[in-house]
Amino acid sequence: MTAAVTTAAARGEDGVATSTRHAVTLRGVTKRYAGEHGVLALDGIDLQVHPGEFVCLVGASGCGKSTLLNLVSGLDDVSSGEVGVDGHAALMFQESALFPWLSALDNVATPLRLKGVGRKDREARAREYLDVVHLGDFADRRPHELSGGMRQRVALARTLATQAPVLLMDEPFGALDAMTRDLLHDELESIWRERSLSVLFVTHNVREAVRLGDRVVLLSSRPGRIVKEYPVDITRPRRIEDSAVSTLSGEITHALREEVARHGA
Amino acid sequence: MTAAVTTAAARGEDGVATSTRHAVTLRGVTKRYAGEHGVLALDGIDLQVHPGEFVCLVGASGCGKSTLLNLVSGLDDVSSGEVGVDGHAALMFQESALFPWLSALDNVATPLRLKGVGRKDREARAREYLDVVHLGDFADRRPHELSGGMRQRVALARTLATQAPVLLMDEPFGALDAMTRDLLHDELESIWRERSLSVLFVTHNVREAVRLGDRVVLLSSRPGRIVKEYPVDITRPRRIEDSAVSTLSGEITHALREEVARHGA
Amino acid sequence: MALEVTERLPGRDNTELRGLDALDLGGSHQRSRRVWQAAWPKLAAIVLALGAWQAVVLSGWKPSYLLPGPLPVFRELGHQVTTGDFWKAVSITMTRGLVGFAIAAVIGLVLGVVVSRSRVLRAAIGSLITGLQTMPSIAWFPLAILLFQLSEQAILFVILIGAVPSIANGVIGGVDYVPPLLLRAGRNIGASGLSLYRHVVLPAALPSIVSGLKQGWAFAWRSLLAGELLVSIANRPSLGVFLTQSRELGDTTYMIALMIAILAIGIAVDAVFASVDTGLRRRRGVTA
Amino acid sequence: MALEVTERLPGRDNTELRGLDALDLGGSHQRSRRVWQAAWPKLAAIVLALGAWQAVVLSGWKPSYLLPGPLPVFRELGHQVTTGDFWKAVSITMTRGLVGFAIAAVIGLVLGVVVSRSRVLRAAIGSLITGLQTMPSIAWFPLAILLFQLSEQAILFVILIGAVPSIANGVIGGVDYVPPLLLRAGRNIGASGLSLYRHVVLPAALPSIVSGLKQGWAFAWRSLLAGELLVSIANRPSLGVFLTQSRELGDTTYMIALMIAILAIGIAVDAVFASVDTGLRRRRGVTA
Amino acid sequence: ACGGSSSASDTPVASVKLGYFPNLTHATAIVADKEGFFAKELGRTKLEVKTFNAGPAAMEALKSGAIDATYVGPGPATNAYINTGGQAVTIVAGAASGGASLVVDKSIKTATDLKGKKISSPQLGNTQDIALRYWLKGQGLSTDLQGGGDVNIAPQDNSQTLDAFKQHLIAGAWVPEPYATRMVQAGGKVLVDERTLWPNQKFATTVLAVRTDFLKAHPGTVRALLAGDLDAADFIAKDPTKSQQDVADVIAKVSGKPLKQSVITAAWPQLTFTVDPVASSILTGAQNAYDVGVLKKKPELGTLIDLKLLNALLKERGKPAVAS
Ligand SMILES: Nc1ncnc2c1ncn2[C@@H]1O[C@H](COP(=O)(O)OP(=O)(O)OP(=O)(O)O)[C@@H](O)[C@H]1O
Ligand SMILES: Nc1ncnc2c1ncn2[C@@H]1O[C@H](COP(=O)(O)OP(=O)(O)OP(=O)(O)O)[C@@H](O)[C@H]1O
Ligand SMILES: [Mg+2]
Ligand SMILES: [Mg+2]
Repeated sequence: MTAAVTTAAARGEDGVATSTRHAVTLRGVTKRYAGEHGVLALDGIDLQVHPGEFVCLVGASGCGKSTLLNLVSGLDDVSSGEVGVDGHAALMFQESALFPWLSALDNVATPLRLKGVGRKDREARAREYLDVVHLGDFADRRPHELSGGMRQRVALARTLATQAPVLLMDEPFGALDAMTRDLLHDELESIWRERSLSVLFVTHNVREAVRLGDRVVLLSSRPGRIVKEYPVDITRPRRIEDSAVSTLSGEITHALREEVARHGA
Repeated sequence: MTAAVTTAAARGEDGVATSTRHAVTLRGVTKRYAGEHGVLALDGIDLQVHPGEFVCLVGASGCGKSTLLNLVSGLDDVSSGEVGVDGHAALMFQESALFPWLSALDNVATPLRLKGVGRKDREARAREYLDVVHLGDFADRRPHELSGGMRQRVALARTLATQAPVLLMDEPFGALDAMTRDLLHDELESIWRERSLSVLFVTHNVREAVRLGDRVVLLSSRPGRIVKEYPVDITRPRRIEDSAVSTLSGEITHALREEVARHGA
Repeated sequence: MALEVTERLPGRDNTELRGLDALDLGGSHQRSRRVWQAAWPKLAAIVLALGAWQAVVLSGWKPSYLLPGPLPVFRELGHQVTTGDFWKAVSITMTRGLVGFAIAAVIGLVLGVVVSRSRVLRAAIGSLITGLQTMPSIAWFPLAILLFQLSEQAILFVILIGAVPSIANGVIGGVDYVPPLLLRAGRNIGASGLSLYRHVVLPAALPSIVSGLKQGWAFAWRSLLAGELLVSIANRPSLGVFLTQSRELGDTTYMIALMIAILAIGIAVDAVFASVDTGLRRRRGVTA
Repeated sequence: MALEVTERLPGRDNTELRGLDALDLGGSHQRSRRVWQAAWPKLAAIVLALGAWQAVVLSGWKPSYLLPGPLPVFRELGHQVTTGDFWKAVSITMTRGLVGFAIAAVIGLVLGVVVSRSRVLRAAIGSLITGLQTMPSIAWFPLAILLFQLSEQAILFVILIGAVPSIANGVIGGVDYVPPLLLRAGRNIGASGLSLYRHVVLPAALPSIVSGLKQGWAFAWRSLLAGELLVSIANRPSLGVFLTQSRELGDTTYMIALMIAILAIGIAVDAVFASVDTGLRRRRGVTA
Repeated sequence: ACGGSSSASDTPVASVKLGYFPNLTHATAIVADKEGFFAKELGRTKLEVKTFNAGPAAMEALKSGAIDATYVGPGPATNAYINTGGQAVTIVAGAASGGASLVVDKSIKTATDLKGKKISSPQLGNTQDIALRYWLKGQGLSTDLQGGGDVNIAPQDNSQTLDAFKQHLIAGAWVPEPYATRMVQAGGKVLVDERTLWPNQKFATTVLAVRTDFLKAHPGTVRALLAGDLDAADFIAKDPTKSQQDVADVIAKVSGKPLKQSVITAAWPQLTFTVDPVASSILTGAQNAYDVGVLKKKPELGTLIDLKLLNALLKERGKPAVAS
């Protein structure tokens, strides 16, 4: 939506060989927030997400993960550097960001409505998405009548309903219990497969990152910089309790712990 | 604050032997929400929190945990049954619920201000609480300039600043990375010790529950009922990676999984 | 008192209703109880006001030709409501008011949306809108006559110039306070330009728009009653003309009777806005 | 155009400033640029309006005694601003307006708080407030004279009765839409009764209160100009009196000059409200 | 070509828009309208009536072309003539004379008793306001436009004046009928009957003002209006009871409420319904306005009054001409 994004997207369409085209590209991205507290939130980020890749982003609280997703989504502008996205990137916000005046179903149906899908069709499809997040029975509820975890799941369903080729997810399962989370990991993985989505996934749960990601990227705090990238070579289907998942997440957790120790939480 | 609460609290002060007095008492508590979707959220809950006890509440998404805390805090009224609290119960909400017009410091200082603490004094103390949650450097920021996890920590600091003898915490660390969370576990545990607080703590992280709680209470979904209580007999200080913690949380997770399987997420 | 008031905090407003709902009372019984709960304070207020008025009159503070008591006033009102001319006047004035308000609403909404969307337009005419609003109706009369001669349009013009800025300001104010998160969410799920307005900005701003419309109605109605003096067209009696004439005739009883009629209309219209507003808040969960 | 407008969405308003900030430009340069950015659309709008006006006059559509051109009007205005009486009138009217508004603000705020806190009071007099607002100022004149004779108080009364309901409505509306979560949070950390209002409800409702005050100002100013016709006090010239006199003498040029002066005051006052509002929004992060 | 004005040479207009006030001083217009004199004289030209409450609004309407002719006080007509540079308005006939008095509190015996008192007039610069100022000046009492001087003049709405007088907030007022009568009924006494100040006790209270370009384009139509005016004046002289009834009906129709019959009956004799606009009183009034400082420039009223049509008509009917 910003100039930089559009250019990059256009360039993709201009016929550069698909094999070298990235779903998401960040080149030397720096973000400084305005205002008295002009924080340098991100500093010199270089990151690519390949088409169909599932990249997880971990880092301490306040290190700039949400900022990064906002930049990629085009909702915020970079201070310097370049952001490119191939197609529309749907962002699932850290807060649920549901429309309080619409029922759960209508919230999920809104992206379809914006695409011009007819009433019957979009309601049927919105119902399917609600079923994916196990909220089929709650279609008529308004956001304020849902629990925190339920709202988060409705927001997930709404994000899926955009049918964007790129998903940006900001701690989408943060408010869910372990079981529901496991179920949704499976659902998300299968949708990712079916639609060959490219995903940039922020989480504070390192196990979750290893469970889902093709690659885990570790960010440092103040300013946010990429410390290290961990390819996850564990064959799918994985389970969060798998020992291979445990081992790798132990390693990443250790690195993260050092980061936090270095900068303070 | 509700009639039931006041009566119970008054009864405590009336001189019933302290040993039999509970910090929090729920007797046959049922909650049905009004409106078209009149949900039975809680059904016949009997639960006591002893003075100085740390009780963790786990359960699937939407099972009624937040509802239970709301009832105990007196912000909502029970449909039937009785709730008693000995003294003021400070509730930390699932959403951060900070005042957007105040800086982080002023947010934390507000409970002190409401108690009539003078400006200098309350600011010094608010600063201490911000240090506890590792946000000493962010005192002047407004909520919208903070990251999700930071906001949650400010809310925690504000709750602590109420100096209430009873803490009700609704997924207080849900938006935090594992490291920050570990740090705050330690901080919370030491404050709990020092002040001999009574805590009712909702989390979807079973390990966290076992790490912190004297007792873990498992709730079922629709309607929310107490399925089982697990006393945690692991000596403190505990670490979240301890194998004893793992073993017990494995057991509870298993039970929870069965619950979720029985009802759907 | 203090305690009672505390329990009536906006945040708790519905607690009692909820309690009732939970008891699963029969719907109709419940409804009549609700109506009664809404009605009795109004009735009590009216009775109190009339009582105070009668007391002042009985005290003999002012002669009755200056301050007539409720009885003669209501007798007069009772007499008026039996005359055809009164109802004709009410219906002509109401029709003008509603038509004017409807047009003002459309223009005000469009203007508000356009101005709120463009920073240049906002800087250019944002203040002008409020500036216009502070201009008294009387200043517009000559211009109205100049542009529209002595026609219904002249009255309409005066109504519009009074009500449009208020409604536009409501829209602008509401749009300014749409939570940024919802805007971002809307844009991200594919809304932009008009569709962002249609699906996010306007629904989110609706409460403020409704209150702008309410203020707009007040301005429209006041301007209308003033504007009706501007043009009295043969065989078109109207409340505005009656009101001024009653003043000129020095018939205080008649004038107060008319004021009560106008007040009643104002309250009836407010009830419409209030019920829209309550509906909005209930749907959004802004009552717990 | 469409594209440009999309980029000006409220949600993006500050993007450009942010970009500037990021470049770390010198503060003063930046400030003057900001001032210019706010000023040029206003200037352009004024130039356009004057041009259109002059064009209509040149077209000879209406004789100049009905629609004088900008030149004679500004010459007249230029003449007026050199007279002592004009400034005396402006200062008398402004003083009345500000005093009236200040009192209306206090009463309106208190009334709004009281009514919004009590369900009984709200049911009893909530609608009455809006009802009163729809009563035209003219209807209050006899009562004002009855109560306050021909004095400054009579004018004040008419101002108050116009502005108070608007301000009270702003408070009530704002209180109604305070996010329930914040109310609950406030109560839980120990606020109740008045302190809940002081520390949670009023700050949360502030944007709506400010917009109520803005509307209240419009009502106050209009009622004032109407009220000044009611009572002309010896040796107290006022804009309201001038405006009616200009109309009664049929001196269109003078009247338009006065209207421009009144409009300028209205715009200046609006600028104050606008800057308060912008400050509020910036503090709360309602601009990104 | 049309009806009673067959001698007119111009083409008849489809309709003529005429204004008047639902007021005692406009009885001629009301009677002519109610009794069908206008309709009879106008023939095929349709009459559209608009009612006004005050002179300024009527003059705005006349100047802007919203109406073609209106009954109005000489003050507003003179003002309109002056501030349009003599282009817009012409007075073609009178309708009423007399009917204005200074009514004061019973405690006031002479002019000197008024010193330091507050006296009202209908509006700054209107006929009665000027009469009041001029008379006070003649009594050696000063006034100014800001309400200062020996006597405080507070212009305000007549109805408000009445209220204020009843509450003893003002010592008196110079007002037209029926307010003078109503003030007397409220306990006042007449200190000055304005008629006593004018030669032959005659001065213009209501005149018929026509848009000048309408007069030029459609003299026949104006002539028909004048004829209606004459018919009405005759009718009023012949049948005052019916005339009073007509006035009461129109006031009731417009206001939703009749004016008390007793007020009408009491005020009626104070007025003379005549087609003579008493041109000299209009010119003198303007001069007086200049003398008391209400008019900034010396008034030039060259073509304000044009009685050619009226006098032709009077001659046709064998009546004496009026002076211009
Ligand atoms: N609007 C803003 N204005 C100023 N500073 C901001 C703003 N938004 C975020 N920040 C700052 O930028 C930094 C990064 O914030 P961000 O929200 O990206 O963190 P995060 O990695 O998502 O953290 P969390 O895991 O807690 O959600 C933080 O220091 C935060 O205080
Ligand atoms: N205001 C309300 N009106 C109607 N139903 C509600 C309301 N609030 C909550 N509920 C329902 O009550 C049930 C319990 O909600 P609650 O918020 O207590 O769940 P929870 O255990 O906190 O879930 P989570 O872990 O997702 O936060 C849910 O089914 C929810 O839909
Ligand atoms: Mg974040
Ligand atoms: Mg919850």
